[in-house]
Amino acid sequence: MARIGVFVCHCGENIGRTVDVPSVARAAQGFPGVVVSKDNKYTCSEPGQAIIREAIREHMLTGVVIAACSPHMHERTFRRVCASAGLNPFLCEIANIREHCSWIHEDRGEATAKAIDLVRLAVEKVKRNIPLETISIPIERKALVIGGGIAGIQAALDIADGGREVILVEKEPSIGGHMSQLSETFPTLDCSQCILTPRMVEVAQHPRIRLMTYSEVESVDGYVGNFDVTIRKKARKVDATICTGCGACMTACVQRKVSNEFDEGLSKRTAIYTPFPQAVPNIPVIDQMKCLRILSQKKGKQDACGKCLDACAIGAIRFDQEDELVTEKVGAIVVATGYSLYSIGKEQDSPDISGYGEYGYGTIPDVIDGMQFERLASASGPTAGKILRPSDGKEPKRIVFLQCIGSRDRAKGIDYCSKICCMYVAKHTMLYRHKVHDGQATVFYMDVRANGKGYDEFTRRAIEEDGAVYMRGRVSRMYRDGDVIKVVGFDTLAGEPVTIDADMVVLATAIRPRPGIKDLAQKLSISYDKHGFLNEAHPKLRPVETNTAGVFLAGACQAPRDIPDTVATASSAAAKVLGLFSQESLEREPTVARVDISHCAGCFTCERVCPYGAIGHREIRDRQGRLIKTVADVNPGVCQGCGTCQATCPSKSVELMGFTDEQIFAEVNAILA
Amino acid sequence: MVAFVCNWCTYTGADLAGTSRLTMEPNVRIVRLPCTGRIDPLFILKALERGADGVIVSGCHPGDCHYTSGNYHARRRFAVFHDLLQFLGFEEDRLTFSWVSASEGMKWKDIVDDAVARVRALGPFRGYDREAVAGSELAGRAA
Amino acid sequence: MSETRFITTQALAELTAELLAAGTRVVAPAEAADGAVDYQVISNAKDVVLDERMPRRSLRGFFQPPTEQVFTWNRTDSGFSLKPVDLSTEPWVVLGARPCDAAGAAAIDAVMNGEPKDDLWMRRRETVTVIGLACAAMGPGCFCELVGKGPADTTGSDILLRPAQGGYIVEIVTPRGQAFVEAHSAKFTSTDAEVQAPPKRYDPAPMDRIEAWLEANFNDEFWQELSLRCLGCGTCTSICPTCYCFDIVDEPVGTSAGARRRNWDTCQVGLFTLHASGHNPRPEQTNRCRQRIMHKFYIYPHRHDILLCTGCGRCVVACPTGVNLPEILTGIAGRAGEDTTMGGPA
Amino acid sequence: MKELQDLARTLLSDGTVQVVIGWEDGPTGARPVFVTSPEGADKLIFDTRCVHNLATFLSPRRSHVARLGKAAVVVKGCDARAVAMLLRESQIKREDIVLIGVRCGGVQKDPASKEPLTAATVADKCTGCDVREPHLADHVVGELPQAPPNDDARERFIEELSAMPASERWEFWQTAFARCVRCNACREVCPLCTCERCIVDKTQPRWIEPSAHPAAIMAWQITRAQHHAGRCSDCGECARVCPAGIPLDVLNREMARILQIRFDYTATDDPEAPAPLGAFRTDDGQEFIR
Repeated sequence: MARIGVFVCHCGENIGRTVDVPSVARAAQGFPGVVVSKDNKYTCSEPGQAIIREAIREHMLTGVVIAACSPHMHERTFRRVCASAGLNPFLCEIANIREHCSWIHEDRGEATAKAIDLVRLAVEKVKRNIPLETISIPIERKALVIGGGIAGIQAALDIADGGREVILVEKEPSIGGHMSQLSETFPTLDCSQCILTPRMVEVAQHPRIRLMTYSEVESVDGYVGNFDVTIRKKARKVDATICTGCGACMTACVQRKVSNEFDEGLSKRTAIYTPFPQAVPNIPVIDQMKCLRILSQKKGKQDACGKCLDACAIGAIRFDQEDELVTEKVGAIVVATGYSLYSIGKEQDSPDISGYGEYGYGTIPDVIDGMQFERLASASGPTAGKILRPSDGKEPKRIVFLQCIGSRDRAKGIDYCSKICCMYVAKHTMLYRHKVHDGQATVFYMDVRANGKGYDEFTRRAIEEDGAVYMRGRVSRMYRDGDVIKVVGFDTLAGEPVTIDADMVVLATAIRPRPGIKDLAQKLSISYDKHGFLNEAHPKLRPVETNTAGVFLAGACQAPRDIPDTVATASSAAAKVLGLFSQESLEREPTVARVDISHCAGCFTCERVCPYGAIGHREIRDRQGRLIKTVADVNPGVCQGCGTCQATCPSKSVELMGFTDEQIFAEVNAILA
Repeated sequence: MVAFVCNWCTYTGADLAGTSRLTMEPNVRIVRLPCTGRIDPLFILKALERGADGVIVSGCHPGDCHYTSGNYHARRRFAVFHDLLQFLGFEEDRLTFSWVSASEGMKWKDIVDDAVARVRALGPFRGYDREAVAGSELAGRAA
Repeated sequence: MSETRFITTQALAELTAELLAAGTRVVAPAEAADGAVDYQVISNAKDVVLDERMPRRSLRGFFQPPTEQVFTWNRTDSGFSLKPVDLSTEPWVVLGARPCDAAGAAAIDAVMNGEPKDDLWMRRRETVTVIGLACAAMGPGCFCELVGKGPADTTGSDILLRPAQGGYIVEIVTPRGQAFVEAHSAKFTSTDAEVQAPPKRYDPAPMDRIEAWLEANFNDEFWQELSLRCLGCGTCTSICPTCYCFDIVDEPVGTSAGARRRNWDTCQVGLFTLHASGHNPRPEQTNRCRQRIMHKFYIYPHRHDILLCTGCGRCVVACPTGVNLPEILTGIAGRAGEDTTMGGPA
Repeated sequence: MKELQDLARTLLSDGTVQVVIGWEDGPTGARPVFVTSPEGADKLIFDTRCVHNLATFLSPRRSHVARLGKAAVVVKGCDARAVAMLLRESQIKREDIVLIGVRCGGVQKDPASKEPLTAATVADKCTGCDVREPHLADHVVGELPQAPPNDDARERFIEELSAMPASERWEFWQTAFARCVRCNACREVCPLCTCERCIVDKTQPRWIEPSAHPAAIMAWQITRAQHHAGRCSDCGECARVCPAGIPLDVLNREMARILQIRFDYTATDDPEAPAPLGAFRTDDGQEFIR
């Protein structure tokens, strides 16, 4: 028989003012199963807790109902109280008679009647609660970092320095990401490569970091503390274990007309290549779409070329190398896949986004984007740091910079601010003036958003010291007229249309998520917003966590970010991973689903609705090992306790602990008793 | 009246209505569930069978589900249930579906007051002949 | 007691109207909302349908409703208080009962009026006057003769109406029937009209041999053959005039009150015999099909000396997969080694 | 007919299957038959009286049929939809059954009918048939007949009901449901009621009381319809078996209409097609939610 204790709280005056607390306690005394019912001024106070503990011992209570504030306030408190008196903490239920009663009603009679109903409901529920044990899950103390840009590098180093193993997966042949392409960085104008390269080397040499470049995450199974990750190591066609990175193969390669992605198409590379001289690892890959030997082999011809084979003294070229799948067990995952840039072209990857017809859809020569400008300005770039326009190699004397290309432009389908453009455009005008002293930079902008440490001062310097002309307004049209680009806009401050002749135009194009991010999000069971940026668990309080436990976010995969913010979020994610790994094991609330195998018919409708992929198949066999049937099976480590499976199960053969059908049935029954 | 609400959005929104001291109709009794995905149409039917005059079902807005997609599944389930009840001639105003987020204390108050007002206009639910349970003579029930 | 009278169609309608006017509950065949004929409580004498259409369901529900309250309970400080249902029942009349339905209810009396007596059933049986109606034609499933009954069988009727020119020849069967006729003597006239011969389809089946075979062949493969097409829907049992099985359930309301009810049940579903342990002595449809035949043609006759089938043929018509009781009986008789000349459908 | 019998004979004699589930001419019209030997294949028929959905015999609940061994089952195009659903819900394995599809030009309401197939006798489910040629089948036999006569009485009835004021609709259904005796025959005959323990038979807690009182009948009928949403193949066997003549197929049909309108879903014989309840779109309609 149930022996329930009810403790009704006055909460000072908070409840007592509108609810007749003593009469609620008296009414509860008469409910079937209630053996003790008391009211108390402050139930959550130490004396209040002592009364509960005493009652549990004295009356050998099998369940406790606290009628007080919202369970979101003190459910944990009272569960602890029960546990400390030897009662299973999950045999405690809260009747919310403050937020849901005394604070929202004025009539004392009605409020008291409602409070009595709420207590009856909780009593009937708690009678059907069963003791539950928190679930303990072991942790694999190894992290996976996806993406080898500055975010991934920072996260990997922080985790490794914290003493844990890290696997860093990068899909390009080298780590470094977009930051390695940049010339100088705002607001300090220090050389990007100079600050990044040492960190890249550190990654490569760190004893606890396993670097997997030219690799991609194929699939992710499992759950926090216990992910099973399959990684595809794409075929480099070069034996990384013996290659010394001498570069003789690249010199020998006859295919020299491949557009260089690292230089944003402003230069050419060979078919066997490293993306850039400081690449980590410094091991070339063969571009299988461009290598003459591979292309001819695909056409059935034999061995058209073999210069690299001949050039490699140690025989590291391996044309027979195939993709390899590697399976790793990790406890946490940091997603740091970064961003890509919008282009104004006609073809877009999403029907919601359109290009800029008014700017000629990117067909006007010498209209470049910010990243291309970075490469022009970079000492290691295609022009060795000279600002020369791509069409004819002349030094442009008039450059127009356009901000908010795509960004904040609802007509183009992107309504957010890309955050970093205001700053890098200011930087570009400064770099330009520093390299072309008689050059004139004109900037079309909507607002200058320079809200970071030293940022506003930086943009002001661009205007005041480096002579950039800032013109508030948008450019409505752009066309080529002989050697110049006519930039037609409107100066909203002057209130008049303007046409500027430019030798070159630089577009600050919008930051967008990486292509393929949605596939990765699905593999990880995490959500993304309408633009494809990954969603955090809470925008303010859980900014680097996701709704899938054990998966964290770093950098621009989440939203447009500059380097300082990216590094900060990467370190935050690393801290979260280290925090997770510092636990003995994972404790989870036991609010998870359980399958009644005797009645499950194995239709697996539950499996289809489970948001977490927590439901698998289990074969039921008789003593002779013959298969009787295959039923659903819930992995309590993965189940988060939403209960969608139970509402979906036609025969109710799966139950959510803590919210069983019996409990809810009893509650409904009790309300309307 | 009975309300079946999710723990993360509507229950918290109702808490907010409390902390904001928004006075509302006292007729509603809340049953807290983890997610709208856990809410079975049987809950609603049982509440009506047991004498509820109206039922509110409320959870997180689409896209905000704590469990990512529980409310999307719930939405389909409720859509079918809603349309079926309509086909059976059930008085629609007795049933309120809503999305109330943790920050929408005011919306919760409006939902409650409005649902109560609409049910009040209909009067007590007498769709089921409760006497038929007691009498239970085939004779009394045959068409 | 085979006294006869005559009642005109007109007088019968007047008699019905008088009964209704006097507040007597009259159950008779009438059209339901969907157009089919059902036995129903009549509120207007005009609604009574006494044509060849067989009522969709048997009379069973009027003696044993599909759901019937046994008692209600309330939790009190000292335990429970029980409130049994009121057993008092006013005299009532069934008009136009098919002979198979009248006989069906009478067959069930054997078990209900035993020890202990089933008051819920018997209170209605003891207060009813059954006015049977002999069949003028055979329905598509009828096989009453096969089980030893017939279209003009009087079992279970207090009075039997036999269709005749302009009305009915009234056969008085029981003292209660006698009393009824006397109480309404103005409506009845004496007669010497000829009783029409009832229609004929079958000769009686050799029930002794069938019983003997059933006793000896509990595990015969015949049962497997028989049951294959059976879906276990139990429709045969819910329209049957001689099925009476029920299940008892407690249905609580709120936290401290509720009702105990008994509901129709059927041996054709697995739950009927499922033990709390999970064991089921009739785990498969084969076992359940056998049970239906065994109970009707072996167990019940052995215990009460009455066949638990009156050949109404509803199951033959209603079975969604064409399970056919005459075919089964013929089949068993055949297996019993009897060279039967039971005939087939006329 | 001969083609069907020959095929069955072959399948049985070469040991491909141990039983062929088809139709025979019984004492009261067409009915299911289980042919276990090549000699028995002559019994098999297919004509307009073969209304039954034989897929129901594949349900794992019918262990006494499963015991016969590997089965070939004769299916009309519409019956194959139920087979597809059994496959979708892992109740049977494709390799464990042989499907003999029969080309069909409509069946009668009543398997005992002696009338020709006309708009008056044709089963409601045949209206607008688009599976005269079965797709989900290992063998397809017979000539492709004409399209069935069109009788849209059920569709018209649904429209009439929908046009009524809600209170009248309520009255109509309550009157129909009042005849329900909770015998569960609708469940037992259904090819897709494959639960090992029906929700109605769950006693802890008892969501749906077994008694025949209005609230419990309503709960059962709604739950039955809801559980078949997106699964029902509209074979109509539930309505055909109902001893109380409740138009259950009308509810099923309406449910199909709801799914069509809301989620653009139509019952299908493709076992790979996703179930409408069990999937979602983020932009599903929600005009009924405030």
